[in-house]
Amino acid sequence: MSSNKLKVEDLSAWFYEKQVLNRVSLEFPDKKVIAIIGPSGCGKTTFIRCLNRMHELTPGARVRGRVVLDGKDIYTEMDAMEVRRKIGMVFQKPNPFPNMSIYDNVVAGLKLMGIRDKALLDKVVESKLREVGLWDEVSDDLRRSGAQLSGGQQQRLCIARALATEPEVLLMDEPTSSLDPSSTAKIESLVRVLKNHATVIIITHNVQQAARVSDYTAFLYLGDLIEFGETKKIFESPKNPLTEKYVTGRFG
Amino acid sequence: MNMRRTKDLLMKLTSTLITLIMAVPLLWIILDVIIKGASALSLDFIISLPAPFGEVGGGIGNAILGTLIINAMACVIGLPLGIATGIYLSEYSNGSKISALLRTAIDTLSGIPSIILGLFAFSLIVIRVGHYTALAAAFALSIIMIPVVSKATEEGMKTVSVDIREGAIALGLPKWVITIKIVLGIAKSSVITSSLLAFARISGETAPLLFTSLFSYYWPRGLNEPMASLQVLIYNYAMSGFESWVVKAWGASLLLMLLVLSINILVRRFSTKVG
Amino acid sequence: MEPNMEEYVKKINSTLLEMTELIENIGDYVKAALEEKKGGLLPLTTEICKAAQLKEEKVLEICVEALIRIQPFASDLRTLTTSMKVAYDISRICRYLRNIIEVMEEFSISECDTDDVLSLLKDARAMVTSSINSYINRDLKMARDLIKADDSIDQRYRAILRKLASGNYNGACILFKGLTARIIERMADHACYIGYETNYLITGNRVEY
Amino acid sequence: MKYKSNFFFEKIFKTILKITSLIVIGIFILLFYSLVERSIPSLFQNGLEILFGTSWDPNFEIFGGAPAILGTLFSSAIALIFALPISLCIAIFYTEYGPVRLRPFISGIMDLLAAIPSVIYGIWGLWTLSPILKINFQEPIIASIGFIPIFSGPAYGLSIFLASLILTIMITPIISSISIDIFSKTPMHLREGMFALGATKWEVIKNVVFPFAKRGVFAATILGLGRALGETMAVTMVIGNSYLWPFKSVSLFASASTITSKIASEFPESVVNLIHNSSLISLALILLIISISINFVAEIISKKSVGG
Repeated sequence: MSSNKLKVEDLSAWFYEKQVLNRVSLEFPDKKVIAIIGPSGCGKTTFIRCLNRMHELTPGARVRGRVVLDGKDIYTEMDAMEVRRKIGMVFQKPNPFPNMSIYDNVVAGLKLMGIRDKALLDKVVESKLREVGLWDEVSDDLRRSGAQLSGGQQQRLCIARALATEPEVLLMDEPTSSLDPSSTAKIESLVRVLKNHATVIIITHNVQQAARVSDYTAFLYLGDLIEFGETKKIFESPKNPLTEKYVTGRFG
Repeated sequence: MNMRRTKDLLMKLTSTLITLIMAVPLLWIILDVIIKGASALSLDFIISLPAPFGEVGGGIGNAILGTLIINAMACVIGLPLGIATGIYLSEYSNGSKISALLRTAIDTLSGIPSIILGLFAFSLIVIRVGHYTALAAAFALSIIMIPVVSKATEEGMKTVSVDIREGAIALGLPKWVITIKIVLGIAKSSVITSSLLAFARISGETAPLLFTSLFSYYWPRGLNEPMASLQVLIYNYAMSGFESWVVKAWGASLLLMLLVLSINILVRRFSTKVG
Repeated sequence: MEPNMEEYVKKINSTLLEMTELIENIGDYVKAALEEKKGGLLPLTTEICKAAQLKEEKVLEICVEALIRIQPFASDLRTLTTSMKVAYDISRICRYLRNIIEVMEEFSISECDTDDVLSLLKDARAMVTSSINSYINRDLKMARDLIKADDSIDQRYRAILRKLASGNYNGACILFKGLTARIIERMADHACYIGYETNYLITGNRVEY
Repeated sequence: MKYKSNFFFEKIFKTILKITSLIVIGIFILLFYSLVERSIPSLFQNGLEILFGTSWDPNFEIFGGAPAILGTLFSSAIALIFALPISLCIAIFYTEYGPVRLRPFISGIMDLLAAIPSVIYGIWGLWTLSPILKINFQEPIIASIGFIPIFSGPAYGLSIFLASLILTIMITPIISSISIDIFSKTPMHLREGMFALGATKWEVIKNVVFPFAKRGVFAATILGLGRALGETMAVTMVIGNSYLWPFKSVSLFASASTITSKIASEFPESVVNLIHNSSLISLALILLIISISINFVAEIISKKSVGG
């Protein structure tokens, strides 16, 4: 299928001797939002960290299997820096760089790539901040430290930062878990817009959120992919009794 | 992309190389002291007095004993003061003027070069009693111990959680009992660790002894008199330039190093097990 | 108190059972009316149907509240959506039964033979009862049997119509029996819909019909 | 009854703590008082000579402290210039590039280097390192680029160069252990944020770890500087204790003096001459003022850069 942006084949992952992912195979369609759900400790975070090779930064981490982005294996045919530039990531806790201004936070990725053209950077800052709906709130002083923003603004700044390098896939690890409801709503509506540019893979511990924002949903349990399918189907009539139990909140 | 990877690789190589290089002096010093010191070692060396100048043989027994006596006296003065001020700062300070002044005193004392503490002990004690004395040396060394022990005690006690304290208060115990039995009991390991490290530290300190206990070629006969010590012996003998004395200085260095490093290694193992 | 799906389901089911009792009652009245060919039951049956409609609204209310509080998914979600439909179907069945009384009031039926509609009614009522049982007890087999039973009702309904068309009946009787049989056939359809809901509730898939 | 006795013990306990605190404060104040008191004769006689004078001769009662003061500042500064980058490299290797299983060895090496008594550094520098460096390092350099004044001969084995080298080895473990501590505390979520943008390890260090750690590393550097300024035994044993540097020879390979080496080597004999003795104590007072004011300035700087 040519419309599949990212293919995961037989992916297993370990921390030292403990296996946390067990032969997961999955194909992510292009320009859709895919939610990853599952109880805590099910390997959600490890799974998406394998998709941009962040997993290997953790001591004791090991991966087997293939992750293929547009036909290229990210482990054997690409280098980690390139992978991470093409597959952006937004974290659970907003993490703007406190030593950088709002402006510098947005262009941090571009500066790493050696882009110094002021006019271009200015343009990117404005367009990305507008995209995440932050421009009107911060444009009066872009030299402020990113750490001075509110939690929801910080997270949107981090999304703008991830978008600045025009990633083809955006990974989001519970991006709203530390935010209040109105910030959460803003991020959710942003996610729905983002899929116009990129494939968005979002982990959430909140099944309602998965139902709200995603087109497809994958359910992981104890390192196994239990079920993957259209969000509507997963939440209306899941095939697997485990998925059923999880989405109806009957998990021990 | 290439430039970036090259820079990264370069930093990796540089940092690896420099770290490896820093292992060289340690191994060199340790091996050097062991090789040169071992030839001087013998039972006689450890238990007998230095031979009169020009004669062969003799040992450093009085210096070993002297170091232990001076250290013991320093502990007698320094540990109670260090622990008590640590307790005071952690539990009873309440932001009073005394505690602010005490904190300044302890912070400043910890940064004062040890030779200045020797001069202080000289001015305060040696000048007044009119002769060099081991008491002055112990006093100078105890000032080195106080900040080390005090800070560790305070920090150890501060880590005791409010829950535990409130639990003890809820039992109706008076504050001094809570402080000594419960809070200090929990902070015990950091107090012991810091005391041992302070002991190791003063065992190696030489500058404060130079003008206080000075040196002696005889066995200690009392505390209020000049006394030999390993540290000063190493300095005197090494600087003398006489080959037989330099060999003895290496022997003394080996003993001193064994004492100091074994305490340090012991404390490291002990504290990593606790952590 | 923590919103609890089991509690909501219990409330919904007991309301549905109350509705079932109402249509059992109204069914009995209709049966007696057909047997004895007597009239005058319209006000009573109208009251019963009003009561059934109130119960339907109560089921809707419970479901809406559960939707808001639980935001349910999967079988929980299906339970609520099907309950709303089942409540509607039962209330609809109640109105069909009342329609029969209405039709009886309209025509003079003392001369009419009511045996075949009575037997059709009996079977349709049995279907209704078992459809509700299949729903409440989550009985997939019972639900699937219903769908077969509906086919036979349809055939018998058509047989009655053919008989009416060919036989020698007076106009009032033809109209009365035709309309009544039609109403009963519709009633059976709704019992069948309840069966479909049961099927969807349990399997998650809709039956094509 | 019980309540009363508890109250009584509480009072006693508190009083004991207060008395010990006052004793320590007393010692602290007395320290300054007696140093100042013992310096006064020298300050009266020598005036500013003790700061700026370039020669020192007890027989003629000339007590100029400049070469010793400069020796202290210069040797410490050189040690710092080398020790800081070395320490950063070690901390980088420890926290970023090096394998995790090497960590206990690295921190062990640093702890032991820090624990070795300075008099042992001294004897090693004096009898082992000095002859080797003299033949294999100083003499070849003097032979090749000796025309440059700071590398000119003759090669004294005991020199300000050797003192700086030993000080570098002595303060590196101090700065590196603290740097390791601070580097390790860099929040994981910030590091990962930078990695996720496609940064190399070095770029993460440069953009996230350094900015996060700079204040702590600065404090560690000041601590190391304080240690270097006050270091006595190792320096005294390897610096040669002469007034050659910097006014008679600017060569790094010339023997020199520091405040501490001056005091350690001359103090016992100075007891017979009040002014000589007092001059040495004035030098100690100057050292004390230097080290306290460095700490003071450091504190101001690190407080100013809060949030920066």
